[in-house]
Amino acid sequence: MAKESMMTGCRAAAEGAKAAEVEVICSFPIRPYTAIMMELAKMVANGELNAEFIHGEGEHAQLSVILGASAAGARAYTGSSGVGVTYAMEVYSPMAGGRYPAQMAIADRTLDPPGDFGSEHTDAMSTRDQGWLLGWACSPQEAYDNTLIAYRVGEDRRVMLPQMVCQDGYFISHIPDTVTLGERSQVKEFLPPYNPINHLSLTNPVSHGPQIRPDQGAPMDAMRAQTFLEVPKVIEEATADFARIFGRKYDPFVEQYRLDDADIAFFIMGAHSNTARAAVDKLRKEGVKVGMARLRWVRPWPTHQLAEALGHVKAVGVIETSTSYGGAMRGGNLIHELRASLYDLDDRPLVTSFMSGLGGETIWPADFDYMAGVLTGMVKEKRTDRYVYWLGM
Amino acid sequence: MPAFDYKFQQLEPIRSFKKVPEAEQYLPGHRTCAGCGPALNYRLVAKAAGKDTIFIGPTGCMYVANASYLCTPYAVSWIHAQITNAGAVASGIEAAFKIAARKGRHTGPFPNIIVMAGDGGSVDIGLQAMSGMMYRGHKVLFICYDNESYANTGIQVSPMTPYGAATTFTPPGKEIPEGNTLFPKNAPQLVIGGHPAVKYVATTTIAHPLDLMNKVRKALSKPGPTFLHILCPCPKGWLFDEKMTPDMAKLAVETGMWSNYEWEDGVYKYTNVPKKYKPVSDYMKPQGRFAHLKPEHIAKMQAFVDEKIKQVQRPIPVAAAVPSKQIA
Amino acid sequence: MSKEDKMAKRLPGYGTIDIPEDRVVPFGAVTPAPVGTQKLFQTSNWRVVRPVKDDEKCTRCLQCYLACPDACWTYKEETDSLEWVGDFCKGCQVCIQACSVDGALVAAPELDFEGGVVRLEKPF
Amino acid sequence: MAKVHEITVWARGVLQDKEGRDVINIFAKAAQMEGKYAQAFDNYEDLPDRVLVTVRKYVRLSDEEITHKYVYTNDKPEVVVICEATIVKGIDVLRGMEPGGTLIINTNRSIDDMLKLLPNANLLATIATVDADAITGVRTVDFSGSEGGVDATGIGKGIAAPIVGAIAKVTGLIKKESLAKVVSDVSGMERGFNEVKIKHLKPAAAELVGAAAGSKHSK
Repeated sequence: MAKESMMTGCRAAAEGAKAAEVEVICSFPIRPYTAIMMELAKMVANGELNAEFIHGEGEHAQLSVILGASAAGARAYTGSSGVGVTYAMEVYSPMAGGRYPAQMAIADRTLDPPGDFGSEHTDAMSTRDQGWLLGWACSPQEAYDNTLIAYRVGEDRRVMLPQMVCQDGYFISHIPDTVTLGERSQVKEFLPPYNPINHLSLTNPVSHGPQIRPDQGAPMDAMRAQTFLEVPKVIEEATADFARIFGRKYDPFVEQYRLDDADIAFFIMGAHSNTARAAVDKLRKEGVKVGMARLRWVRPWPTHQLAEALGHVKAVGVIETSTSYGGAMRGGNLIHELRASLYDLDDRPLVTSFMSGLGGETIWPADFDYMAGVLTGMVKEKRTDRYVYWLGM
Repeated sequence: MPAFDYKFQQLEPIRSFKKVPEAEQYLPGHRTCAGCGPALNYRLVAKAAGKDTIFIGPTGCMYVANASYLCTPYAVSWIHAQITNAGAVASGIEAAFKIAARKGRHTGPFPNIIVMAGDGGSVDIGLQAMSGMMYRGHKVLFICYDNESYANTGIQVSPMTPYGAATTFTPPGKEIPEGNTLFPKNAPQLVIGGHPAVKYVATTTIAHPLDLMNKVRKALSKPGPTFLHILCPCPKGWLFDEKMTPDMAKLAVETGMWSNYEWEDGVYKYTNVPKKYKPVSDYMKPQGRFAHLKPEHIAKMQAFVDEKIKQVQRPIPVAAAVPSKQIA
Repeated sequence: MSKEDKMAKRLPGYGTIDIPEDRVVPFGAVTPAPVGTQKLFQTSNWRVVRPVKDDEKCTRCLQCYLACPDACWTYKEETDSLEWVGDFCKGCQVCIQACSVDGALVAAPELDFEGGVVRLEKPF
Repeated sequence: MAKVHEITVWARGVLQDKEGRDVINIFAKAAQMEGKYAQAFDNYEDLPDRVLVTVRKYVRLSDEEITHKYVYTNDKPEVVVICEATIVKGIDVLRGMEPGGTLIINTNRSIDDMLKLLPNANLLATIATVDADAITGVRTVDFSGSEGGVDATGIGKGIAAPIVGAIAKVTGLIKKESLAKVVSDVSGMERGFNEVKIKHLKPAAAELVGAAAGSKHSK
């Protein structure tokens, strides 16, 4: 019987990779994700995991190594944080376009300047249009679970896409919480071996990645877009299977917390949702009808699921932990897509955003009280006064 | 870790032109220049390596002019890499085959994994990835096919472009009469000097086909990373008559602009050393890229070559820091 | 019906992407390696001249064979036969330059021959 | 809307790249001097050019502003110019031409020899040859004008000069005097104008062209 233990998100992600029996791992140090690789290095050194552990000479190399490994038919794993994520930028698109379903773990971190170890979603969010699957965990347990779920979805023959499995740096990556690891038999049942399509081989020679003619661009891009129409179905199946096999049940796309009869709602992603849940409970006791929607997948973006989950509330506050300078709402980027998702509802909620947790700062319970106040005011006034409120100043 | 037999290939030397393998692995039907030096190089390398080979092709002429419109001329498996990361992609492929062999999924011979990178993709923008691959000791043959410029983008200067050459980024003008004012990097020495896991480095040209093919075979028979620097004249970039491609390579050797050698476990062996070197102007004259040079520039080039060929007489031995046998 | 589909009933769907069969490109841009020659890329129309071999004079020294960037000379050891691959020869004349026997391999204007060039609709 | 004349120039990569580009640049510059709307550009897909590959260069010419100036190919060339005659053998250079077009070839071979190479010669109203290589023999290889750059060596020194002279004579789309203000080698241009050989043909009716394509036209 699987038993609980205390571990950080980094250790949990490494346990997930080990459970998935990853075969080629490529490391490069950057805080706070580093410990994922430290843990995997120990497992390989001790013979607990039969894998090639490659010390990349940078994040660009990390991504390139797992691209090659995946193209040659191995299950490949890497990770990064902060400016490491952006240093590898060139390689995201070739990996997605080449349909190499390798995985990258991210413990997020602010970008420079001026340099800060703190958690911010900006690093991974800056890659969101490169064609990867992009999911976010809010606990070490979920980091472990998402590692397995993402491989299962990404390697599905209908999908074949690389996956980014994100957790908040420090909050999740470095604070231990209870985690139940899967049994080998459970993992075996849930995650079949990687079955590549036309991988590099000696017996069936193939060419990977020749150039196209301009007129082949539209169908190629359309086929990739079409894949993303298939992904939600695969995510639903995988999440349901995961619940059946491991006994942990997730809403595939959006965690809905006390939303049913809510007037106002927080829309959030990642670690701070744990504080948000507690804040919702406290505010409920005080008579505020508030709920929370937590995003689990950024790509594919769950447009309809969000409309379904939030369509009935009167005002939504988007908690933004990343920046979109000069963007439509002048704050973060989640609000853009949330507003777009709600646009076609006949009676849509008011939406504003709260820049919070920037630089890795904690979002305090009092911050949620303040946000609830703003949202309640909006409901009363029946209007949105501001697109964005800056907290933490 | 207990030793595992990955079934690395051992390739026999080719003794004569008639014994060259018939099978082509780099097929006719590609968009390279008529008289393309790098294409001839690709063909000879692929022929020597044989069918159990995987090529990694970073961006450059040997990608863009070959793998166009979803067709390629490679009869063996091939993958595009970015111009930046061929060494890293190759590392991943090698690692994947190693784990597949250990797990019993791959049972045949270990593939010849060959990176075919231009001068930019190897010792300029590709240097970091190449160096990382060599440091880590992956069993990969990294080839720098040197046409002395970024040719695919319309002939721009690279760190291998010779002093005095006109390129579209180094046009000769009133202020800068010689065009390129810089002297090139020494590609093989970059590898030899800093990568203890590399046990075999060699230079050759497309005008020496048997030498080239045998160096490929020797490199592929080593258990670790190896490097070949191959001179591939470019009729477009160097501005010479396209039928002269091999002649340019021959002239490079005859004038001392280029030396053919191999370095194996710390020992140098030079071949094709002329009894008497021709003046470097013999090499420069047929090439339009040097047409603007004045006698003082040619003298500067001659002085550079004179220094260079001193090394042929007295190569600096670089001790192998890691015993060959440990690399597996 | 998945949850996704059910919700799409109330809201606009994503639309289906109709990609006609003849416009579909290979998955992940991975193509099978060519066999023999890359037939989709016939380069005979690059040449202005073609090499013409005099079999009486040819000594089979194979200099031409190992000098062609486009593998347009094939050699078979059993039959000692050396053949020109006209559909791909770009007319660079490297082989003629490499030939060690005077007059064994010469250049002749392509326009002096009827046919021999694969006529393409469009360049590539 | 005023008619837009499309001229497509075919040349050999690298060896004739500048000369081919000179043809279009001379033509467009001279036309602009005449107060016309003209544009000249390389086919981007043919670049980077390779030694001996076929490359296309385009001119568009009109009395009014050209509305499709950012379309990157000439799909219906009215005039096709061939800088190296063997190109005719290897490619359908008249593709897209409507009946009644013009073909001008740089060659010392006869017009009838050229017609034999053209399965769809029935599109043509005019075919002409000019031996530009015999007139000047100069072919400059220079990349300064490639990739949208400005030519640093001067235009119209080589075979482009007699070729544009021939185009002026055959098509009447440009005045010789305007060309003379643009080309370096004025006498070469004039010799091209004077020495071009022209043959007028009876083009097939539009509806017959499809069926007739492939049959040889001789007249």
